[in-house]
Amino acid sequence: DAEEHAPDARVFAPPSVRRLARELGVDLATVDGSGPGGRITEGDVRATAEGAAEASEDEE
Amino acid sequence: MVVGDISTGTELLVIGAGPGGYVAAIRAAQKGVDTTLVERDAYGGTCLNHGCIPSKAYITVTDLAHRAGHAEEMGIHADPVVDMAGMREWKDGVVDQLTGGVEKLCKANGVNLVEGTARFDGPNRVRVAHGGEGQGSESIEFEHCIVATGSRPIEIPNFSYDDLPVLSSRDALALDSVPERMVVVGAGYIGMELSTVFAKLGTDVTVVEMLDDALPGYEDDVARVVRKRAEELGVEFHFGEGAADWRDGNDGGIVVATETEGGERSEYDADVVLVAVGRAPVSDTLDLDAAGVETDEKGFIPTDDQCRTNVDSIFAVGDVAGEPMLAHVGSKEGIVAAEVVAGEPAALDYQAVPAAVFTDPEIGTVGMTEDEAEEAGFTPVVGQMPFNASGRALTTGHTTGFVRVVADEETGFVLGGQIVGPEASELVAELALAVEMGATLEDVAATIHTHPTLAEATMEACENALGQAIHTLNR
Amino acid sequence: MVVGDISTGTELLVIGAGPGGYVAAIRAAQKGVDTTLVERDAYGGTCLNHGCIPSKAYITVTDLAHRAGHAEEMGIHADPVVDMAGMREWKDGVVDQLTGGVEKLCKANGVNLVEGTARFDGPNRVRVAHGGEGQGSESIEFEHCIVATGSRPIEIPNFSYDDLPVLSSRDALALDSVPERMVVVGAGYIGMELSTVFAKLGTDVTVVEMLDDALPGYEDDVARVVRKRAEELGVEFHFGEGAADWRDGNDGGIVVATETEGGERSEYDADVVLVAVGRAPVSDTLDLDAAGVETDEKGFIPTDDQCRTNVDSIFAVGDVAGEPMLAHVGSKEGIVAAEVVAGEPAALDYQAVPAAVFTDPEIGTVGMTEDEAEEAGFTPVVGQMPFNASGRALTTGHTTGFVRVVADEETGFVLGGQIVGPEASELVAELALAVEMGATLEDVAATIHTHPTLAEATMEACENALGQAIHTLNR
Ligand SMILES: Cc1cc2nc3c(=O)[nH]c(=O)nc-3n(C[C@H](O)[C@H](O)[C@H](O)COP(=O)(O)OP(=O)(O)OC[C@H]3O[C@@H](n4cnc5c(N)ncnc54)[C@H](O)[C@@H]3O)c2cc1C
Ligand SMILES: Cc1cc2nc3c(=O)[nH]c(=O)nc-3n(C[C@H](O)[C@H](O)[C@H](O)COP(=O)(O)OP(=O)(O)OC[C@H]3O[C@@H](n4cnc5c(N)ncnc54)[C@H](O)[C@@H]3O)c2cc1C
Repeated sequence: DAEEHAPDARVFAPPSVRRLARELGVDLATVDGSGPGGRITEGDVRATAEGAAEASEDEE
Repeated sequence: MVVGDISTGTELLVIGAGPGGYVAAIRAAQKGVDTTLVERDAYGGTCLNHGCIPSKAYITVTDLAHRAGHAEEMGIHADPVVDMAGMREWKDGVVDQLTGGVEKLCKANGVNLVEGTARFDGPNRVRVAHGGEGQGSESIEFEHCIVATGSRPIEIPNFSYDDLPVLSSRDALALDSVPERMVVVGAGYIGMELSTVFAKLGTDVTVVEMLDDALPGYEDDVARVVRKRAEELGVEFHFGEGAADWRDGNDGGIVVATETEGGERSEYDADVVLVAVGRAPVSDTLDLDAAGVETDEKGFIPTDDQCRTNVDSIFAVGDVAGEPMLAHVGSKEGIVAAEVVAGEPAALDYQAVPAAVFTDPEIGTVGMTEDEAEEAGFTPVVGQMPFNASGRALTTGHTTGFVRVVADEETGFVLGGQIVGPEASELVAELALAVEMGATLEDVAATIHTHPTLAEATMEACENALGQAIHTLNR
Repeated sequence: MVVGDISTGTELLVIGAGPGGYVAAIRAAQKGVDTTLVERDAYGGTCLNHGCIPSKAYITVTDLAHRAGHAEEMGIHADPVVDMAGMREWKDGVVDQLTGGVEKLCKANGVNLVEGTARFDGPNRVRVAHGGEGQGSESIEFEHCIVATGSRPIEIPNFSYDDLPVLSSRDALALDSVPERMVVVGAGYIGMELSTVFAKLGTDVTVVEMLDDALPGYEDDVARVVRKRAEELGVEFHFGEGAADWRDGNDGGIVVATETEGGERSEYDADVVLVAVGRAPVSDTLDLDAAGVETDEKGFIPTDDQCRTNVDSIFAVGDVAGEPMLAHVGSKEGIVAAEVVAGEPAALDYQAVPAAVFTDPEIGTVGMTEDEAEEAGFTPVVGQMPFNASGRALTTGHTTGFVRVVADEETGFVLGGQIVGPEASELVAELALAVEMGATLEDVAATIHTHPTLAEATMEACENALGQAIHTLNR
């Protein structure tokens, strides 16, 4: 939920992870970071992308 | 169509070869985009020719001479003299090497270079007038265009750069002798850097600034360190005064008059007056209307996070696209725009822009100040390490200033930092990486830092924020 | 029990107040551990009194004077003279300020300070002999002990530091006049730093080194940059020669004889000979047997990743615990040992140790070289940026050297970096953070770097490894 995210809609993720999120069409604001302090990792983004793909497959 | 007119086409046209434009052109060419770069003057733009590079070259020379001449405490006896012509020649050599390098790099990457002044002739076409009368012009059709025409110094009423004693920063960097007395209008970073240069050359420098401290925009305790050192160097400050006008003096020099908000006038004798009150976008000479590109009330071209203007095929990067007007921001925007043109999912998604002021001592900042962090909704925790407790700082003889780091108390994420002191411009790089990576205070504190270095102070500032600094007392 | 003997107890006893010991003591006290620190000589150990700090102070002074005296190209005319006594006095002031600071910081954090020489008297007790005869001694019982007794310069056969013309690094940093001719035995980092200092002071320096290049352990292309510059400064190198012996010369000086492996002798005239061939642990004067602590064949105390010796309650940190013998490694170990004593789950789990050589130019390295990465099973990709293409380097007048970054091709993870050039010691901090954070080439490349700075070269080296550098050609 929104309260869990950092103020000012700031997400904490390295630049390479941010770029991956754009490539995979993942909104970082919806990703739960597993790194220190809730930092978002490459794995978190891929998991979210796969989860979304599975969810849309399920719908079909 | 005039005689000599030719018409060509290009996938990407970049207008302006400053750090915004040439970087965009090179990156686009690297990505396989057929790219043409138009420049009317010199490769490297303001930055290489009249800005960053010449100013830093002068700062190096005057600082070296001044330090060596004031190091008796260290056991050095010297009486250095700076010969302005020699300094200028060296600086010109540095500039030539870099601008030549830019041209070579463009060619090596396959960028088509065109010399001339571009104006829009429609949403997909510019006309490029080649230098000098009768040199003809050419029409270039493009699929995409990146506008990177930069900025020029703002003129203020009654101080025309056409008048000899009235200098822009560019003029000041081209003087062929050291003025005895200089009034500097504006205590922003350009005014402060050049005041320091001339003070170290022996000029009597008087700075007048409308606001109430040097380096507006920087925190008080940061600006104070630089202002105090400038005062030690003999620079005289007058705050709350705006430049009103100037006239010839009786002694062959000039008299610069200032006025407070309340209308109180003061006068200062000088030989030249350097006006450094900000920069305005070069967007008025482009016929942007012909392409349908909109500007804001100041003339800057608004862009989105892909550097796109209101016209889909036209991008704007660098100073012409607005604040922060810094070379490295222009270059970043140039890279993003080029990658977007090449079809990549690039965007301006950086967390923080580092910035440096090359005064004595330097300033380096990145990300949020404590106040900004609070405004953004964080609960900031701050750590600080003064350079006078740093072994490395002591061994360099530069012990003023500090490293401050700002973090989020809950998560420990580093949000920003403010450094004033030796090599601050370099030291800020580590904090910029920390901010971009989402590093925590502990991440930086646990990273081994070489002894003895100034960078240890960054580690100690993080430890201080965690309440466990070794070389400074914890609050 | 001798007269005047007293017996006290402490939770943690730290032996030696160098960067290993004093940092351990402060951190332990911060964590609430009742801590006693014994030092027989001066706070700050070798590093502050006879190592890192005095050498860097001399490097600053001699470099400043030398640069200012050789900057005609930049328009500076000067003839600086360094007065050795003045330089030494300044250096002593810096050292005093720092050692005084260490003492104050220890006290402020609640560390009990004891002056004297400690020897083990059992697995839980030391005897501390107070300085000077008849000053008595005391017995201190401890629960935990951290041994941080450091190292001393190795002596080689026929070169006794007791003989006046034979200098250790410590002696060289305490000279009261500039020797005319100096032979330096050993081209490791200490030998090279001091050779540079004396060459800049005007001494005729001859370096003899058993191996075949300066700075063994550093990559060839890194070492070469420093060796070449040293040669420019007038330093003469003789590789493949070991110091054999010395005798008085006819001219009031000495003659230093060397021998190759094949037995070929050469002789060099000098006034002094500086022996800098490495450092040995100070473990032989501690009665380690009484505590049951084992050493290796060289006398170093082996430890695990919590800095524990073979005896559970006794830790060893810093030079006495073996390579890498660097102040910042000692401090890191001190912090880890202190936290383990305080019951925290600390461990030496760093990825990389940065190291610097403060020659002209400097060297800064961290993590793996290309070869090391390959040996470790990675497929390394390497990126490089020469400083002669860096705008900032050009404006400082220091354009030799480069930044190299080593990464894993598959994942992009930055594994290490080698920097030789201006401010290399500071620049390596960013790469150290990158390695520790598990940053990728893209992460560093995408981080905005301030223009114009030397740190941009790190970004460009990463871009180069990605095949898309802007300011250097990509392979
Ligand atoms: C004294 C001084 C010191 C500075 N120091 C620093 C510093 O240390 N760090 C920093 O980050 N920034 C510094 N700056 C600011 C920096 O110079 C600018 O931010 C930077 O140059 C902006 O780059 P740009 O590519 O947007 O524009 P510019 O560098 O201004 O380049 C624009 C180019 O476009 C060309 N052009 C314009 N119109 C046309 C046209 N119609 N057709 C063809 N060509 C055209 C111009 O000739 C010019 O070459 C300094 C500026 C000054 C004045
Ligand atoms: C010329 C020179 C330059 C150097 N430059 C650098 C550099 O730039 N960067 C770097 O990282 N390293 C440098 N070093 C190495 C650095 O000095 C050492 O790595 C560092 O000092 C090791 O710290 P330590 O705490 O282990 O031991 P030390 O600093 O040697 O301290 C040990 C302390 O223990 C005390 N002691 C010993 N035995 C006893 C006892 N029985 N009882 C009580 N007290 C005792 C000693 O008096 C001493 O104060 C340099 C060394 C030299 C010689």
